[in-house]
Amino acid sequence: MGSFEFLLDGIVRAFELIVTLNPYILSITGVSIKVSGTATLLAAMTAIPLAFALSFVQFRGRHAVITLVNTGMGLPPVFVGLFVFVMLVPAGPLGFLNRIFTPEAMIIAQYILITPIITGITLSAIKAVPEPIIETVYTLGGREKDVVLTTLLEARFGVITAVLAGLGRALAEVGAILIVGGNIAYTGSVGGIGEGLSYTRTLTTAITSETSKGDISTSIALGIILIAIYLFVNVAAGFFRRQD
Amino acid sequence: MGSFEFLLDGIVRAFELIVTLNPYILSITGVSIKVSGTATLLAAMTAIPLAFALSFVQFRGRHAVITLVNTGMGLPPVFVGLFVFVMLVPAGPLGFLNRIFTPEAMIIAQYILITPIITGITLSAIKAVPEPIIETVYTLGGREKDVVLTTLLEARFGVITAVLAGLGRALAEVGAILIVGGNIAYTGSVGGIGEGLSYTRTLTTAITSETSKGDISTSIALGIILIAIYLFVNVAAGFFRRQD
Amino acid sequence: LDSTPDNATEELRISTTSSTCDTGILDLLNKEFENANNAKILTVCQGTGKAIATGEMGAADVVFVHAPASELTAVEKGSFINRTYVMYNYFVIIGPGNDPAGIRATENAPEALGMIAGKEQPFISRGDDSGTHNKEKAIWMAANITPSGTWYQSVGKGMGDTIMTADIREAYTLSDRGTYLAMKDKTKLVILFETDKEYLFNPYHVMAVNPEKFPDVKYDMSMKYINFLTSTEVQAIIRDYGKDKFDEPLFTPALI
Amino acid sequence: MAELFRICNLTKTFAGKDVLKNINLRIYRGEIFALIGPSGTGKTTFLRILNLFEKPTNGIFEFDGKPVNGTPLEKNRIRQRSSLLFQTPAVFNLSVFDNVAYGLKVRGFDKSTVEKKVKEALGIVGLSGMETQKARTLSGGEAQRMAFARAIVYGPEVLLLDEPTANLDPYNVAKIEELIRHIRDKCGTTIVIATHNLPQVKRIADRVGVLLEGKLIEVNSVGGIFTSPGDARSAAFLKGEMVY
Amino acid sequence: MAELFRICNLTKTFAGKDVLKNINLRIYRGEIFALIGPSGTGKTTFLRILNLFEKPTNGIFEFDGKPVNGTPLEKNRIRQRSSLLFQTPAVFNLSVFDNVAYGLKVRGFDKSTVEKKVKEALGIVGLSGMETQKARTLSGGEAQRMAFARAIVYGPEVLLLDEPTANLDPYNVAKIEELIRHIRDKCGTTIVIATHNLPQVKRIADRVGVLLEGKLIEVNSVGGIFTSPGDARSAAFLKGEMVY
Ligand SMILES: Nc1ncnc2c1ncn2[C@@H]1O[C@H](COP(=O)(O)OP(=O)(O)OP(=O)(O)O)[C@@H](O)[C@H]1O
Ligand SMILES: Nc1ncnc2c1ncn2[C@@H]1O[C@H](COP(=O)(O)OP(=O)(O)OP(=O)(O)O)[C@@H](O)[C@H]1O
Ligand SMILES: [Mg+2]
Ligand SMILES: [Mg+2]
Repeated sequence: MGSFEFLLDGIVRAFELIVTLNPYILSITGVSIKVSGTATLLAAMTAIPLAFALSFVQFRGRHAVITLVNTGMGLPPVFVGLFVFVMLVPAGPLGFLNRIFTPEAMIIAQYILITPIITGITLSAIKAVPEPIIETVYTLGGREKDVVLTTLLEARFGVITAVLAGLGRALAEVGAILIVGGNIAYTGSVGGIGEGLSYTRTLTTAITSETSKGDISTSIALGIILIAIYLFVNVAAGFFRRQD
Repeated sequence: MGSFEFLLDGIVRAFELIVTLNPYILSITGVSIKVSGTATLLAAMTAIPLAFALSFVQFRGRHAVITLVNTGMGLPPVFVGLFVFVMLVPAGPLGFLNRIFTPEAMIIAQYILITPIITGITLSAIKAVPEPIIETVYTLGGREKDVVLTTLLEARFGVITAVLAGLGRALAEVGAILIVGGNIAYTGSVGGIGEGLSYTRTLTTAITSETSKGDISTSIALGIILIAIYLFVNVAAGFFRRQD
Repeated sequence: LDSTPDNATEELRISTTSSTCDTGILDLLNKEFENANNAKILTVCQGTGKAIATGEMGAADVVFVHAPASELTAVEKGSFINRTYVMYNYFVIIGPGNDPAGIRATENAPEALGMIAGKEQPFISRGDDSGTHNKEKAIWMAANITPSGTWYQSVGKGMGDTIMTADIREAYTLSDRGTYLAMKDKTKLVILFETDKEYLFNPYHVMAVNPEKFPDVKYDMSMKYINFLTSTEVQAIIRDYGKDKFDEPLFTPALI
Repeated sequence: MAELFRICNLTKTFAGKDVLKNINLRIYRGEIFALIGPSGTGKTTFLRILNLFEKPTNGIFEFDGKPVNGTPLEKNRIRQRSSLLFQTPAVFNLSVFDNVAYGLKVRGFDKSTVEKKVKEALGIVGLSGMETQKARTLSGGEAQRMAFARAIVYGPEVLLLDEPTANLDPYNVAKIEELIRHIRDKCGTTIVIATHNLPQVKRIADRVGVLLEGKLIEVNSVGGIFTSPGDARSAAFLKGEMVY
Repeated sequence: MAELFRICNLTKTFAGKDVLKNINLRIYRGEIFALIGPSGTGKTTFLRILNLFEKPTNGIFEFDGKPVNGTPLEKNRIRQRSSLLFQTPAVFNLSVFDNVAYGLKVRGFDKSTVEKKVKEALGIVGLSGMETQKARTLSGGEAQRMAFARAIVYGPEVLLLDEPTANLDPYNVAKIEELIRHIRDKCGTTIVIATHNLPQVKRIADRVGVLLEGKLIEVNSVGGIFTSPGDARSAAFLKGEMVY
């Protein structure tokens, strides 16, 4: 098979899989969205307050913490996966939770990976808000919560970028969730695409396993579905971001 | 082996590998830095001008291009790896370049992955620069290049964040380079740590192969080295970013 | 750092599976080959399916894998020539020491898997179309069972990862002997069934990428490599490999 | 009259430069105190200290009989009672209405009260009908008047005005001056105004302080200072001569 | 006298609101033309059109005998010859020296010339010795004077001044006015000034245009307008009465 044919074949395959509403594909897509969506939500709920705290609360070692957070943007997924793995395995300190190879374990791993990313980008968005805006909030009698709300409003383009970058990273991520989630699909999926249902298999981990099977067309099809989902999110976000 | 022991063992192992200047580790670290550093440099050289063009040049479909670029932040590494793979294999359209399973192929894959990330974050940093600053450049007789330089100066915190996020992503990335680079080390190193030299093996791909061998301590040691490198870069960048 | 050793004359790209890499045998053999032929070997370790696909696209010179059916299809397509039998070993069924499905007592592999299915004990399938996975599917077929239910989980991963998963899940799985032995001290799982020579046979073949399809491949060097693997000396190395470390060899040479 | 601000031996240093030197001043409840002096003399810095945006380097600063320490809670408590109109007002990226409503919303006024008060305030400053315009598109003078409305709308006890009419035409200047007197007369508001407009000082102030190179060289009644200034350099400044 | 700007039937609409209506005006080389009128009347918009920051919605606008089309090249060509001092000057995040040097550097002056001219300009506006201070820490009036120095330092042929003395004390106002006349007298610079300071108009302008609600209701010599205004509403405005 010529090389271009893989791509063409992948595109055709993607359409096929989508229009036929293939239940196996739907289920791994569902797991992808559920895991990455939840991880992004939790990460944003941690990262945005953290970025505000690091921007506005003065304390010793603040710059050191910021440097650490920024360094977190470079956490290798496989490393994070391993870390969560050794925590969650039955022999590990959190083994009693019995959460290894579950969607929850994947959410934890992605949460660790993307929280620093969202924090780092949000930090730089907050930094770009002019000081006089913040002083105006204070002189009008606003408290910290009003500073936060107004800064969010002024920096919203950057904050949305941060969250979208986190979501993109989570959706595309494979190294960590492969280790902690185990890429598990139930029944009938032995034969490949078309049967069975995902438990911890996502679009990315499925791409990895299809690739190692040498089934490049299916991998490309899955990749196209993944990109289409993220494109959809970005188009939606585009409407929010543009109106100013 | 208890779970915490993996971590402790990993930390001890990391120190051991570093202080003994293990040549195998040095060589895979070298490949990591060379590949990700080059990819980040090239990506920054594309992304920053692109972000400026998208910010200042008015054309039809500008918002659509911005949405596409942002969507690129969610490109799945394995997908990008496959794409570059089918392009570069001898059967592929660029096969004549004879670059599959080389560091160059890895640079290309990472370049594709991180260019949208750097562009997206830079875009939002540029957007935060007040319009009057730009108008002042123009009224003082500045041209487009002066607008770019002054905007860079005003948005430097955000632009540095963008480049660092790209570098972090590249250093941590494994899915794409595993496929196009092949995780090759010259003979002698296959059996384990301590011998041989890397050709296309990076810290992350080595982590992956050590993990699949079940050698979690060594994986963690390699992860620690990787994070240490990126921490060093962030500390250095911190000095630039802070001075204002 | 100069990553290319000095007097390397020619490079040979081998696309192979994780079991030859992870057991360390390939490393040993390649070193011998390099010393004897003043060559540089680049080894790409991946799933069997991908390893064959890599060769089919001309990205390797020689392919060393263990999936006879896929190999033959590729040879028929004209992607490879000179497919040569190098070595073999046997698959083993591993699982928790207390053997809740009671497969120790069974006669053959289909019967063993049948017990697992009957008791709905957790079974982890590689699900990656590898040689091992294809073998597993063949055994299910022979047992006339289509495995289904949440006890049967497919992970789409390499052998090492699959063993780790089965270990944590306290599940059964099918493994090649070499990888299991290499990981023996990292898992609680034990060999529960290995007596079936018919169904658990695991042959490794090497084959050269067809130079008529890809003129740039190092066909001469590939042939040297194939001849090297089948030479008496190398076959002897294969025969002895693992004895010191695991008290038993990992592979049996095909020719001696 | 009761003392509202009491400043003793106050000094403020920026980057090694003494911007305010040994200031002693009392400001009384319900008075209009004008602060005059050449550009760069420290007027803005002084007002910022009164609104707790700068911490005195040295000296005593009491508000309403209590020494000010600058804890966040205390800052908010004092700012709830006062309002600083910045020399260059910062405008929130909101409508004119929402900008003016800000201080009311922060104080938890109900919707209909907010609406009523904002409409009234906009009417007073001559911006009726511009409620829905984006505040960032206002002209210089319109923005200044909007900021004035925003500062007075919730009826602060202390009004700190930094050049409140710098960008206004004579008619609007007169209107704002009338408004300032009216606020003081009706509500007993204490007003401190920094201005370069000497006729304005004559028209609205009760007492005047002359700042020169960071020193308060004269504090006098408005009648006194224009007829018989107590300091030769004050006299020169009032005549528009060079005083430094 | 030679015509420099020729404006015929010019209209400018923002968001459906006619901000400038059917303006007809010629401005001659070497004259000082003052633009007066209430806040929000369109003065700033008019100056921004002259410096090509806004495109007229309708009408003809000629500069130096040629119709202006607004291509980027033409914009730069015209702006190279002129300079707009914004009502609220934007300050680059640079030292005072580098802010003032900006237009010189853009024009490629050599280092020693830049140094000489910047020192001279800072001296004229009374900011000698503040070269190394960060411009963002300047006081309101200092920033305005720095922006003035920045606008005149490279000797533009046309100087467009938007409330250039709004934040200055009487002494500095007088100095800047003297400077404006001096520049015109010595260099023949054409100066258009928007100001609310009517005595200032009397002191420095040659001709005056009165803008009222976007209409140019009167254009007259400075002598004429203050002694016998040609329009009843001009007369009312000059007396500080309500005119709309
Ligand atoms: N984008 C916009 N949308 C709606 N109205 C606008 C926009 N931009 C400007 N305006 C309006 O245009 C009018 C003229 O503004 P301009 O800044 O030219 O006034 P000005 O004469 O300079 O006033 P001032 O003396 O207060 O500076 C104002 O009423 C302003 O609100
Ligand atoms: N961070 C700083 N570093 C150095 N100098 C500073 C800093 N902040 C303020 N200054 C200086 O302090 C002096 C007083 O500034 P301030 O803004 O109080 O003056 P002002 O009287 O309000 O002047 P204006 O009438 O021009 O607004 C100015 O000379 C200014 O340059
Ligand atoms: Mg001031
Ligand atoms: Mg204006």
